[in-house]
Amino acid sequence: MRASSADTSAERNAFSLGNLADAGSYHEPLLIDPLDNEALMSGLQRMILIRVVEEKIGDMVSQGVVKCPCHLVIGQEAPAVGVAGYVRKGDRVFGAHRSHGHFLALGGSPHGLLAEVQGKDTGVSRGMGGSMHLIDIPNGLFGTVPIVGATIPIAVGAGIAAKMDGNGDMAVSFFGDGATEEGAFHESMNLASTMKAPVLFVCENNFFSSHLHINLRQPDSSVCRYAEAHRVGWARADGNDLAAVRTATKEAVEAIRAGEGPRFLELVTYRWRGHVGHREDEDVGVKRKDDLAAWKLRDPISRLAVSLEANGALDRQQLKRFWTEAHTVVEEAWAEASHDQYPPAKALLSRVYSGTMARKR
Amino acid sequence: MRASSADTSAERNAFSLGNLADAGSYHEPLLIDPLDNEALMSGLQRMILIRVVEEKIGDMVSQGVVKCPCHLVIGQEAPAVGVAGYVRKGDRVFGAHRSHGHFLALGGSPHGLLAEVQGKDTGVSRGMGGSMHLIDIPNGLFGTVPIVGATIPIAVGAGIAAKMDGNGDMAVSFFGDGATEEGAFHESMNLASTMKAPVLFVCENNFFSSHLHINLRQPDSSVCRYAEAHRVGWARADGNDLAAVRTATKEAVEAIRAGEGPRFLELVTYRWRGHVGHREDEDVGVKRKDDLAAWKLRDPISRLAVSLEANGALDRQQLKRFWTEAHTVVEEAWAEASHDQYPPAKALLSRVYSGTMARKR
Amino acid sequence: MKQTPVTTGYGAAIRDGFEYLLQNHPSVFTIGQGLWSPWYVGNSMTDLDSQFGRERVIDTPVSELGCTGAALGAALCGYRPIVIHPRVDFMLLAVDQIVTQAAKWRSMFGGQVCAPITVRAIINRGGEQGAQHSQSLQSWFAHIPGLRVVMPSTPTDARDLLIASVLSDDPVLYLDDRWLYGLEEELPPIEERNLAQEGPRLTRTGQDLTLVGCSYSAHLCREAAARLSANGIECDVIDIRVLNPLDSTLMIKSAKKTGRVLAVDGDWRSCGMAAEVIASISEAVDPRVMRAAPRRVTLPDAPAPTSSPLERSYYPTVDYIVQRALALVGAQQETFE
Amino acid sequence: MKQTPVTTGYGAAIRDGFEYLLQNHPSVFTIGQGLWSPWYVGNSMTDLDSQFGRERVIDTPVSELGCTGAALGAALCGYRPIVIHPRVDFMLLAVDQIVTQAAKWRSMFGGQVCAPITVRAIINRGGEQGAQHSQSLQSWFAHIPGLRVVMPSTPTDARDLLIASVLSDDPVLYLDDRWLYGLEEELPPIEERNLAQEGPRLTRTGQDLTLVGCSYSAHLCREAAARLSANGIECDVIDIRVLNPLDSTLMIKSAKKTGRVLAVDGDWRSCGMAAEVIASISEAVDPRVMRAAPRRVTLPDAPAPTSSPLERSYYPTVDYIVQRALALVGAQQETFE
Ligand SMILES: Cc1ncc(C[n+]2csc(CCOP(=O)(O)OP(=O)(O)O)c2C)c(N)n1
Ligand SMILES: Cc1ncc(C[n+]2csc(CCOP(=O)(O)OP(=O)(O)O)c2C)c(N)n1
Ligand SMILES: [Mg+2]
Ligand SMILES: [Mg+2]
Repeated sequence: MRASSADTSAERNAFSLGNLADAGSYHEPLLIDPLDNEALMSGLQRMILIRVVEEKIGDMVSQGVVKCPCHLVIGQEAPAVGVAGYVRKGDRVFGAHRSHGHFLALGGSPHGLLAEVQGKDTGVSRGMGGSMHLIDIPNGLFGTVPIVGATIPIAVGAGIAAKMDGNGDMAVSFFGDGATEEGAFHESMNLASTMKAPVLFVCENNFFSSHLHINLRQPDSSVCRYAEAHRVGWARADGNDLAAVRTATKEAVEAIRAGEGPRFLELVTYRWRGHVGHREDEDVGVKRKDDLAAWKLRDPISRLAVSLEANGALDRQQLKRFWTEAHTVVEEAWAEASHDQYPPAKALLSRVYSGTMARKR
Repeated sequence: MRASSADTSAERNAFSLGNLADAGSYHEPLLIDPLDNEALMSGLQRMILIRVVEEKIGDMVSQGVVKCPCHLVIGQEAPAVGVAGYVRKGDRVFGAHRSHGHFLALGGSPHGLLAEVQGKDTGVSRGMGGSMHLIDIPNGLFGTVPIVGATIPIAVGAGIAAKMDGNGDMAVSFFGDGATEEGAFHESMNLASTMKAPVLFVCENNFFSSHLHINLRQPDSSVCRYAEAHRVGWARADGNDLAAVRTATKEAVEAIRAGEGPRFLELVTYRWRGHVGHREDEDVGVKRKDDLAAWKLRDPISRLAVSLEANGALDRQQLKRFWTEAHTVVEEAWAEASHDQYPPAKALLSRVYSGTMARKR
Repeated sequence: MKQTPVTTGYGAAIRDGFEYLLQNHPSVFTIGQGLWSPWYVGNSMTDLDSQFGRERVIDTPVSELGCTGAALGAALCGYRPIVIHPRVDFMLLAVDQIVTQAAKWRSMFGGQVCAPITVRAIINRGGEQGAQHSQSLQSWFAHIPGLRVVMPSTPTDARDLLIASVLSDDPVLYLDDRWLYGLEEELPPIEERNLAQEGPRLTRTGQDLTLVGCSYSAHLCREAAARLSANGIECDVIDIRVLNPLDSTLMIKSAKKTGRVLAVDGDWRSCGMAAEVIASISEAVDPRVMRAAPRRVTLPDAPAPTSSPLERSYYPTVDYIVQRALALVGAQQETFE
Repeated sequence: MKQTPVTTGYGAAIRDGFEYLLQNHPSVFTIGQGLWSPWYVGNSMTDLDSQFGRERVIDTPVSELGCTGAALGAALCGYRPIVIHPRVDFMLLAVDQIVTQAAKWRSMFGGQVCAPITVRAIINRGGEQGAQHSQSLQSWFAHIPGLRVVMPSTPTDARDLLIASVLSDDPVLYLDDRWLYGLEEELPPIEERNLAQEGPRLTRTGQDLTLVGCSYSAHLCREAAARLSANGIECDVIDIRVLNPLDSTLMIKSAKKTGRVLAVDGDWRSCGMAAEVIASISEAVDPRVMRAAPRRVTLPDAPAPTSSPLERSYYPTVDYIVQRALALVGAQQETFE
């Protein structure tokens, strides 16, 4: 049983992103199972809502009205929506710094989000969290926080809890490619794998951690190799293809609910805005600019819309209505949130401990 | 490029320990290249020295003379000695809590170690470290500490330093299978891999972390799969076979010095004593007791001696002399250390900062 | 027929607390390193795994950060996990989950979630273990809003404050010290207490000097007070018990009475618990009432040594406290240069 | 012809320090997140990568623990690395390497090695970032023997103390605060200083009150002192600069003179730097000399909020310090219940 890496070099290819990483590929219409039409239609609507909310927030950031740091998810709407389609009551979902999409995909209220980014008492975190700390227990969102990797072990614990509950529920952990560089990620994968915890790990690989491309941070661009190492069943899919995301999620979730332990999804995607804030080009060099133009042709929304139209499930008018409706919802929610109150002064100290006030200074 | 773990299931076998994990295997004589006879003879001598030192320490622990926690390496002498054979001046080696063997294999003085475990000023760490904190800069041992995993990133930094120095030197990181569960291990592997740092990672997989078998802590028993994930070239060998350890080390070190970046060795072995202290059976259950009896037949020392005898390189007399000499050296060193002084009272405060005294209380 | 009282040691009392919790509260489980070992955490959890099953008494990989985070996750889902770190030093790898996550989730999400996680870490020092196996660092955690910090100094408290910690809806750091495991006492029946109502306790009264400490230092203070009493010096002794949030009422009251304070702590000095005691008192007591400047007894400014002679001089002792107390009581004549 | 003085901002002064170090000391390199980004660490490291090469200005994966450990490893091998954490909060993942490793290796190995690593972390609070992006925690690190802790409050100090930190043979935590980046001053020529000789500095003198603070709080103290002076109250202002090991000589001397102390700190209160200031002074000053009980101004006992109205009330301000100082100076008549 002496062995070495020379013996395994062949299948290292399975861990390359191949043309999934090629901005010029994947522009043709999606492969759609007509049985999935209904779900895809509502997914399309949800993605449009996310896009419109994000654009609104981006505008408000650029105008200086929203001041908390916002990490926009424009261009990456499909993973959240695709996975949310298989989240049921009793499941617990966790996100990170770029989680507006996760919140909305699970059914979160645009008003709650727009109030939160304004720091209003009516926000989903009662104005105590801002963009980076969202929660929505009724819809299964158990928390998103901006310490990279921090919610991954927390999600594993939620999985352990689900297993103890014994209802077939699962935990879902959304994170980025950057998070796979945190030790917490690996400790979590090993723990979930060893304990067979019902956890769906979803890595949205958008190639970037802030300004740095994955090729400058890791020796290979697909992160599924970590799942393989931790013996967590994995699948990789085009993260801009809602149908593909749904298929991969469905298989993974079925295995998880059947008690097979955790599963890992790598969804390859791309963000259109800068790491933080509203601008497109805040971060980096020319290469990214070229890529971005090509990735825009891989827009998860328009590609799905075109495919559904080709399919006969959608017509132009309807699509237009989706956009108009989203705009109306968002503008109304924004207006309402703008008039809401800030948290009362006592909120600072009354929310620290259960049942008691913390000390002033 | 949609892909999933189903595609890679075949080569998961490469990451099984197979009969290397079978206590009943590997009792036959070693395969020895006669060209390696000389090195193996001196390796044998070094392993005997380690064994005798460890037995002495074990006795002194059992008598209550040595009080600091000692993690004995009896049964696991080959990895340290095999790897040390390829360490040259300029290389930097780091160990962990079970590092008496690393210290002695690199040429450390038995007196220095025996004085240190007694807390004497003449100890290798001047009586400030005890068994778990050893250092021997002249011989290339840059530090061993008992926080599991802690020296792994430190060794990567030493590798980065060696690369900057540009002399073809390397860093060596010794750690156990338990340490691969620490996030620090994974962060270090990724960093070394990305930066192509000249680091030899040596995992002595003895199946146990304290009382817990690897099968209760990880989903698979061979840890090379982590090296594969981090794209670090790896090899696995019988860690109780000095010849095999040497071969694997030689290949790895050549690649490292050639500028190919880090390498990873998994050396499969077994400890004979409890996790800490002198007893054999302090930890665990029946299974381990049975295994231990079988593993004793895979004794790295006697198996090598038998093989070298068969080879004609060693005769009974010489072997006996090795043991006697080791005993003499160790007894003399012990006696000397016993008469040495403890550190002066001021050592507590004078060694905290460079050039200044710390405050009393 | 007279019954001889049954006494229980500190470690066994902790085990009683675990047993009570696991028996009476299905939401409780415990996770950490060494829980399936006969010796890892002393006698404080012996055989809990066979008694309650390995699904509720979970031994783990060597992954402090991951396991602490997992406990927090379960806590957010209605469980009351106790995560075990056999040494404070190992727990430091999990600081993010304790300090930046658990302590903040409630406030950060507007009070909509609670994280009833108990982190139990053991102070396990001495025995020539050295710098990386001897830290206590209660001062660090007592610095963090949102994290309750509990340090029992008696077997009864060890049991009852463990139970109160686990039943608290807030994250709690519970620190026990192996040097206290030798203490024995007769335990009263278990009573579930509200941790928010627990705080420092006056365990002895006197007019001459206020001794304040927590955990093993509280024990040392009690011993020192007994010795000082034999010398005609009577002390108030305050066992802090709950370090954060700190209720300083009792120590302020005592300082006003005695005019003299000696704060003893087994942690380092700078920005330490002893500094907090002195600052809290100094802020609140009219200086004219003080009969002497308050003083601290802490570790010296050095990592823990291994060598036994150095180790003996490193940790505060009853002797040393008595000596410092005597100096303090004679200190009206002390000259300040 | 009169020259207009050239002033340099705090961030640019830090960059000057880096430039000086990288230019004059081949053993210096820097590693951390954001070093190849135009904006990640403000203007404090702009273009260093193109100036000195990406082998010496290393951007990294998101691996705080691993990268800090790597810097320590290089430090043990003769280099003088500066590891960058763009926020204190992220650095907490690396606490083991800073506190249990770097701070202890020298003593633990009998003084045979030194670990000249500088950990630079940035306090980057406000802006509605909230609880996990706003911690400063200097009190934690000032608690650790073996770790020097430096917090410059002026551009000159930002540059020169960075240089002194990196040239020190001991591990140093260097904390700069983005709120100071707006400060500008004319910089004197660079002089390499011995960090062991640096300590608190009296930046203003007065008879009525001692104000003590570090970093941004020292700046607030200076501003408050100017305002108080306009009200006829003259303050000693002490900028702590080096928090650990702390030399309390100056603050003790000042307290003896003024009899009144206000300790201001941008960290939490309990076991915090302000507690240390008060404890150090209270221990050393005859209480009869004090004209009032010393007081602290710190953060309230809560994680940082996001919402702007709450954020405004969360951080100490010049106004608040002035108000507390006025109360303190009038405090001879204050009644202690
Ligand atoms: C522990 C920690 N380190 C660093 C950061 C700074 N940071 C915030 S987001 C981010 C990028 C993470 O990249 P990725 O996980 O791929 O998510 P993405 O932004 O691409 O969605 C970084 C480095 C942080 N918030 N927390
Ligand atoms: C961070 C940390 N966690 C836990 C421990 C307790 N501990 C000491 S040695 C050890 C076992 C490590 O196992 P392994 O790495 O396989 O080394 P081995 O003892 O088998 O040589 C453990 C868990 C520690 N010292 N440090
Ligand atoms: Mg990313
Ligand atoms: Mg092992």
